[in-house]
Amino acid sequence: MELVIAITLGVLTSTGVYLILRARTFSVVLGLTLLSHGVNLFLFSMGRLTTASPAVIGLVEDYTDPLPQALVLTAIVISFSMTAFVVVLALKAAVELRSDHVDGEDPNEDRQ
Amino acid sequence: MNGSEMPLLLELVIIFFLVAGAIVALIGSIGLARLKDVYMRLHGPTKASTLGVGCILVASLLYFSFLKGGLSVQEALVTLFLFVTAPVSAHMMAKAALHRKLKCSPRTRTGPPDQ
Amino acid sequence: MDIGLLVFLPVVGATASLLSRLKQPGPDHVQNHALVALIAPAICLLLLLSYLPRIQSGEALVYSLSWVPGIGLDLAFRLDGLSWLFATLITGIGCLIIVYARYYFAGKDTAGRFFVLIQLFMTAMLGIVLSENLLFMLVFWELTSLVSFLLIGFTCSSRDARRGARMSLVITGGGGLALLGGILLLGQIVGSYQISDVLAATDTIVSDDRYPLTLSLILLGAFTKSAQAPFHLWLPHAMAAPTPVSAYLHSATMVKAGLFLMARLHPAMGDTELWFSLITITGMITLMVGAFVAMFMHDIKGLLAYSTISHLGLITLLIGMGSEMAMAAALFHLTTHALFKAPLFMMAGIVDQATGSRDMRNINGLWRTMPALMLITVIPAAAMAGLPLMSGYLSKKMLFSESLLVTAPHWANTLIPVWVTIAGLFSVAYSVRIFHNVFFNGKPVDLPHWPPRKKPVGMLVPLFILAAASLLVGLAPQATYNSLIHLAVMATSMTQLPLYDFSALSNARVPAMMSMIAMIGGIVFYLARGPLFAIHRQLPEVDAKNIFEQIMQQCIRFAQSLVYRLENGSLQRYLAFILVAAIAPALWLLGGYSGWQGPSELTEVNPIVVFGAVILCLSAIGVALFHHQRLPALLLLSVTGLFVTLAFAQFSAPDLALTQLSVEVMAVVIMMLALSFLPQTSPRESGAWRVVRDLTLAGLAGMGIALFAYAVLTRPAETISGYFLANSVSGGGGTNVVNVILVDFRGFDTLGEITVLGIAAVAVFAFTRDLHLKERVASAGTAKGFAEPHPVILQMVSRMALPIALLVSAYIFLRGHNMPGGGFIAGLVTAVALTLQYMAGGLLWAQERMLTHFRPLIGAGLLIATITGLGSWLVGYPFLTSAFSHMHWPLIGEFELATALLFDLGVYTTVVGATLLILANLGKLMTVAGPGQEVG
Amino acid sequence: MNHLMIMPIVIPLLTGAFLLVMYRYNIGRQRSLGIGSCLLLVMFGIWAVVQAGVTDYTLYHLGNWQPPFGIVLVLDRLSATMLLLTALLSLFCVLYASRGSDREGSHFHALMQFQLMGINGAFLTGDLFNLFVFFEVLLIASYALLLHGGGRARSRAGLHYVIINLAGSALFLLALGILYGLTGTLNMADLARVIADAPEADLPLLKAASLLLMVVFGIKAALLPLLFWLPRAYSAASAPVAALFAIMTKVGFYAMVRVFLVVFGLDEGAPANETALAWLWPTALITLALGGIGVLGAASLRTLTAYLVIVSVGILLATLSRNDEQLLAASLFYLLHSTIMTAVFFLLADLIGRYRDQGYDRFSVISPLSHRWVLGSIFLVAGVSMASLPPFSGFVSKAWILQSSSRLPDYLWLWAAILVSGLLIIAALSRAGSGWFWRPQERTHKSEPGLDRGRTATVCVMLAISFALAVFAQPVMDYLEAAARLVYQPSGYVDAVLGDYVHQGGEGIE
Amino acid sequence: MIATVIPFVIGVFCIAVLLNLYRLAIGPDIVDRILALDTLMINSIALIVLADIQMSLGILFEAALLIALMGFVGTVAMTKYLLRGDVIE
Amino acid sequence: MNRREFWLPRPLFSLFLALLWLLMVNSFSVAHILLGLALGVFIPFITRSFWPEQARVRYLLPLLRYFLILMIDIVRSNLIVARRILWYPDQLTPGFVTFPLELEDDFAITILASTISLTPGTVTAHYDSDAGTLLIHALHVTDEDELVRQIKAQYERPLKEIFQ
Ligand code: NA
Ligand code: NA
Repeated sequence: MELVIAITLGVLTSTGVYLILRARTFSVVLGLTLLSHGVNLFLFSMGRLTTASPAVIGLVEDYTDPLPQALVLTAIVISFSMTAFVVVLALKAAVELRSDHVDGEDPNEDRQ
Repeated sequence: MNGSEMPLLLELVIIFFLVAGAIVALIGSIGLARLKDVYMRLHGPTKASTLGVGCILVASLLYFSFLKGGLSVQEALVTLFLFVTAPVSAHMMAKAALHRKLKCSPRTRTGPPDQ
Repeated sequence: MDIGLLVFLPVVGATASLLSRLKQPGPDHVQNHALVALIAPAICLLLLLSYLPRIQSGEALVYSLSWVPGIGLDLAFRLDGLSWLFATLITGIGCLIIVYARYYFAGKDTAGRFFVLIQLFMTAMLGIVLSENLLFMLVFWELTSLVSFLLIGFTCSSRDARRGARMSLVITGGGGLALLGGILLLGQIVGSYQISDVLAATDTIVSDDRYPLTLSLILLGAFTKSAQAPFHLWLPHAMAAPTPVSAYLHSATMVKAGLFLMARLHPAMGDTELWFSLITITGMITLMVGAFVAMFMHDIKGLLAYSTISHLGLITLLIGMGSEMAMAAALFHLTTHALFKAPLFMMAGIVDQATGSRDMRNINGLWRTMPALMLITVIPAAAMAGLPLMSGYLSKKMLFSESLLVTAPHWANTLIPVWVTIAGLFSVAYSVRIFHNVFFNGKPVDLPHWPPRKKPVGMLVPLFILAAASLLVGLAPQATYNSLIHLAVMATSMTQLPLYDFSALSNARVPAMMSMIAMIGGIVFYLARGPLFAIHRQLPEVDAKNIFEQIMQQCIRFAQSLVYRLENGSLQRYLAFILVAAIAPALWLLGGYSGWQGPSELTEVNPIVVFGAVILCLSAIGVALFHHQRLPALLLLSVTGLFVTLAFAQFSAPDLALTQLSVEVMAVVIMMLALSFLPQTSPRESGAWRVVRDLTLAGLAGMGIALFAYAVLTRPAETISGYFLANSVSGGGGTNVVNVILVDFRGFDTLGEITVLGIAAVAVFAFTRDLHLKERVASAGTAKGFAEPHPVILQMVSRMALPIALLVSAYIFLRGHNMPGGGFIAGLVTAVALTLQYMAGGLLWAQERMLTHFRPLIGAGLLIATITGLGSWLVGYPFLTSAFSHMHWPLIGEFELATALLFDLGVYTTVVGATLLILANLGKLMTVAGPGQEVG
Repeated sequence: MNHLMIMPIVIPLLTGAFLLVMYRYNIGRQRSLGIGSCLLLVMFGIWAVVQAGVTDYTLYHLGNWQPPFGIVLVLDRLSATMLLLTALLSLFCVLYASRGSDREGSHFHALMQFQLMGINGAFLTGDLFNLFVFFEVLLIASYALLLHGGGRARSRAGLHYVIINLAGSALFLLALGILYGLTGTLNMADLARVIADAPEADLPLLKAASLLLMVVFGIKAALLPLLFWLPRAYSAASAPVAALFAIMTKVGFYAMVRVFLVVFGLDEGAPANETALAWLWPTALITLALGGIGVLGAASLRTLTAYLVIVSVGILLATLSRNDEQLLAASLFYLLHSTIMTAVFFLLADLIGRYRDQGYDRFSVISPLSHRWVLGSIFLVAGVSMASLPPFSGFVSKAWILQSSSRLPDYLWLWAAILVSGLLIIAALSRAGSGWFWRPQERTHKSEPGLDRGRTATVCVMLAISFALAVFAQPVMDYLEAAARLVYQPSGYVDAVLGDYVHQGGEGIE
Repeated sequence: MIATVIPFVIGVFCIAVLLNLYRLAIGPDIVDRILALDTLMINSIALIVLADIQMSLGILFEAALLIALMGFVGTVAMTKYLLRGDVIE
Repeated sequence: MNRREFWLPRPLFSLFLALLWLLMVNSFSVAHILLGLALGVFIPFITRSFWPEQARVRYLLPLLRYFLILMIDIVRSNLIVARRILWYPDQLTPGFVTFPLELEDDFAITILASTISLTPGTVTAHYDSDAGTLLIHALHVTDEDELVRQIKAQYERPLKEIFQ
């Protein structure tokens, strides 16, 4: 099981990293989202993964580690804020710079 | 799981809903996969899946009502919600398909009116 | 303290000058300004003279006040023979320069500035020579560079002046930095920066490993300031400064600072092979270069500048020889040089102002029109040439005789005498030339002002005084030496010395012969100048300033190209750098690591989880593969998000599942909103190499994560979480431990987290406020047909869903403390329900129906959370301490009241406000007929 | 428990939130609230400095939970110094901005307050995850402030800045995950304790986490090769924002000090920070060199200042990597100097740019300049201070750094880099200054605008602080030496923070 | 007995999910994909509920509700986008 | 608008919400009854402006009966469609049908459209408010007029009664 989880985390991260290295803001946003999925799951799994043991007192006998969950929750919210922000910023930049290239200029058009 | 103390009849009913739900939902998804044009495919999931999941929810409702004592209507709420929203989703998707002038399958009797 | 007064008096004077200038601006009050400016230097001079008796008694006055003891920087002053000699020269010549400047700047607006700066400079110079603490001295050292920079650039409209100023600042400033290094090292070696301590630690210094470096750095400072080759280049270009400045800074005083430093440190650092060779060789080269170039200069000031360089080289050479007598000769010549070079510069200034030119090829035969000037100039010119009876004659003879005394190293004992004789020859030649060319040599050619303008007689007074002093020294060398210079020489060797015997000098035959050779040779050389100049013209012309400027330009261009090549504005590259920086060190560190597999046993494979994992991976890979098709990629991303949610649900994290899900949908909606203005596809523009590189980076990053995850997951967990589980109910009043952590144990994190969300929303509001997507207007229509803006059926259902959704969020909100849920998720549910209204009914429609604006909602949420936290102060507990109690009310029964709920209300409010603010403003961007300017 | 300790975080939070509630406040009220808050922060900064001088560690248990379970704030001399510096800097920035730049976009003052909250939180917190949260607060606020006023350059630079920092945040979380996974705790003191006792097999993993953290903080601090976002971002920002950003790179430095010297530095025998510090040394030196080269090649004063920031980062990190108490004290002094001076230069670039007819602060443009003498004098003084010439704070700090480093191996590299970069700064500033203030100017249009006294005075006061820092250097140095001494006693930190928890062998108290 | 049936039911839903993904992958039109995603969401509600029954926890109801709500909103947003080029107008 | 209409715009709906609340929290304690009622009053109050303008349900019981029939229809027709999808998907003859509306109330039309969509075999693809027609896509249709007649009889008429 550990191996499956590790590989999944690796794939999520890899795809995220590959996409943030693309040249268009939209791909980068996609990549950041995937990356944050990978990272959040990674942080989450650092509390070790258990099934059927939510940290709700009285519901079950064994509880999973609640702390990473709280951390990931914070991380999710923060990465949501950041994603929202960066999406709007990308839009603004694309409008103002007339290109959605991450550097604000289309390498195929502008540069002679 | 303390389902062992459950009355057999209830258990059978629950199982019926579970299996029925699974089959209906599967049929919906098969329809999605197999049918010829987008308008036809709309029929499968928007209703069959809704109904299938509805069955599962009813099973859950029964199960937890027994498990916790008292009526667990939360599942009913989800079902209700699904049944209210599914037609709207279908409606919107059909609109989108019409707007994009997607082709109908050749067996279609009457095509969409031009707008 | 009154020694310190000496240093700071000119500052007071400078301030007074500044005030007088402000009070009487304009060109008509130069006389008054000069008078004001004269006061402080004059007092200084008088004070110095009053010290003379005590100095002559061999006393070294030291005054010290602690300033920054941590780095050994003290406000410490020292007045001994050496500093007295220099200080007197500085103040004495300074006074004369001010008198001269009163005429030089007559009728000019810039006079006031000059008087301010010249006094500041005097402070700096006095500071250098009077400092007891070497670090303290450095303060003034840099100040001289700076004031010199300002004075060279005095006539800032001239491009040459600016370039010259910059060049001098860079060279002397750079030298100052080297000196800083050297002095710091010296201080480290000695353990103190006090000169007394340094001078007492000769053996420690010389035997230290760091001695060569220390000496080199200090000498670098001294050489740059004293214009030693190859750093001499700045000095000729400093001649762009007004002539009083040239006379004062660039001949008489500042350039001597390096010599002063060498003399000062000689007892501590001299007397070594290294000292000898570094200084002597530098001095020799400078001496020759200066003398040679001076001969061919046509600019009077240029000639004088190179002659100054040559003389500075000469003095350096003497200091390098290191013997007491050589030092005596050095200081003697240093004094005489100041006395004859300053008046020559003043002469140059007068000629320049009178004729409008400084070119000796044009300026001829001035003796007719300026006889008095000619007469006065005879003396310094003769002194410079080293004619008998003149002060320069004696010092040159001293040099010759000392050069003969050099015995070791063996190359020196013949080379130096020959070398100095040749240099002497050149100096005779240029001295004759400056005098003859200016005042005789036929008729003037094309001068701007002819006949020359009359200059007031008063302008000649300082020249006269200096010339007289120079003459006096030449006539009574022994007395001058005994009373003024001998003390300085003793200070440079820290021993009692016999007096220099000038009578022995006059009897020495070889030096006299060398002197004769130089003199005759020089005159012959001058006579033969025509052909020599012709030859010189054949030589390639080099302008140091241009070279310097070119070097600077090249450096800048190099810097620019390097910076441009690295910082090329490519985000992709920067991100790749970051990834490499994250991966490479880890790879290097963990390359051979074998502990990935921890001690815990592997758990059984769950097929459902594998199924989910496979779909998660496939959808993520799908996003990467199809990212060019943006909308499909977004759909695949939703699948990824959905399965992340399912993973949270599967692994006992219901709160996370709820949060992830709501956030995911909001994020996708936001991306869709943005996508409607972005291109629908991404072009394929990465080359194959780029793709391979990125895949490698991505693969390595993913592999790293996988390995780390595997390593941790296979290790037993030992965490602090037991405490949370144990105290959640008793201490936090809730059974949902995750929620209790969020609102209580780590409520501070949550406060920060909602602040982030709030700021993000406000930021979106702020920077989209004035953004207009004009191009949309064309494509927007009120198309009916299938694509009507607000489908009735959607609208109906959405509106009905709103109250139910609000009820659900109330439910999720209230139960959050004990079961999965909480303010954040409730807030998102509310926000989603309201977003649906925007989508179904339109921005305008929904906005009209919102009860409040969103920004105050965000603010209110933050305030609620913060004030709840502050509430605990009232009962004496720290910020964010929670309180809860189970209440029993009649009829109602038992229920729980917790401050955590109030805190969560803050969270809820912020989330609703922030999410809607973002969405509404994004929506506004897309809306052709949006409501006014502000939404939210 | 002293509640004043939370004020540096709560005051700006309340002010910012209140400004949002009162979103219709006119600019005048916004300004007075913003300035008032900054004044309060200065007062609390002074209180913090005094308090930390009296008590080595002042703790604040948020929520009244015992560390390591709850989040704890730790006030020591180092954090107090940073708080006061931030407060002063922000006061000047807000004052400067209140002369008009705050009108260029919406909610400047609220965002500024949130920014301060984030920075102060990062300085105070004793919890690594909480540090992450405050990093995000300060980052999101800085994104917003960077974009304040709008325009193409800001959008482009902002996009890069944001995306790079998002990648950095992901790395931060990864490192936190590894640390939590291996140690099971988040409190810095507790982490230090556990890491010092970590099993041999885990050590490489922990070190790898420290390297990841180095990258994270390196992005914030602008360490090579993570710094390329900085020049454009800083030179695109509006002047008061860029000036405030002068402290941002220092947050990265501060985090490195805390994390590498305390969290990874407790075990005296084989500290886990060795690897990170070993990597830091050469990269910091190259950063410093690149900064110097950039200073020389800069095309505008703001870009030049941005590279000055990089130079200062290089010096700070190079000194940090030498792992020496005395040197750390010296570099803290340099931190004060460089923060103030880079801020001065960002403001000055704006001030001058406003009075130039064209070209704003670009060197290549020759343009008439009003108030040449006043601005020139200020520029001269500022340049002298920036070039670390006496008698300003830079001289003292550089002398101290050079002195303290000379006891350590390989000091000559540092010396060479510092001295040569100093020379490059002199060359660049003299070029800039002589070009602007000495070039002949012909003013074509009628009247020149009056000199803005508020803006000018702000800059002058900041310069006066630089001067005062030199004149009264000794007490400051004593304070910083004590601060550095505390940093180099991580066990004292751990004992102070964890208290009884340590003695009970890390068992939870109920 | 329920315990033995549940894995089978889950398996059926997994097949359904695979069919949805198949449609999501092949399209051909974006509307098909949206439809597939919508169905996938609905099926995952079932998966969640089934997991809840399997673990007999009864705490995943909100997740089911939220998927229903969010799936709907997501679908509306996407179709709105296809219809109008705008989500909010 | 009188005071009751202002403060309590929809008493029936408020009660419904209160009931829903009690079912959701699964507790009938006094505290929750009070809370449910409070929410039942509060939520309609703050969302009143979002509420559909005209819709007024005249008869509650027929509406409930309508939904019951609908439930059965859904199950029944689901089976039919399942058979078609599974066994002879290639022989389906889909088609679009235009349904002329008699209903005028938007809310009622929405219910009708949803009903049509929920009963398998038909999906409401578009509502043309100008023409007063619904465009229906049927999965398998042999006689369009028959389909229209069926829907009118089965659903539109009851709805008309309920809402008018
Ligand atoms: Na001549
Ligand atoms: Na909660």
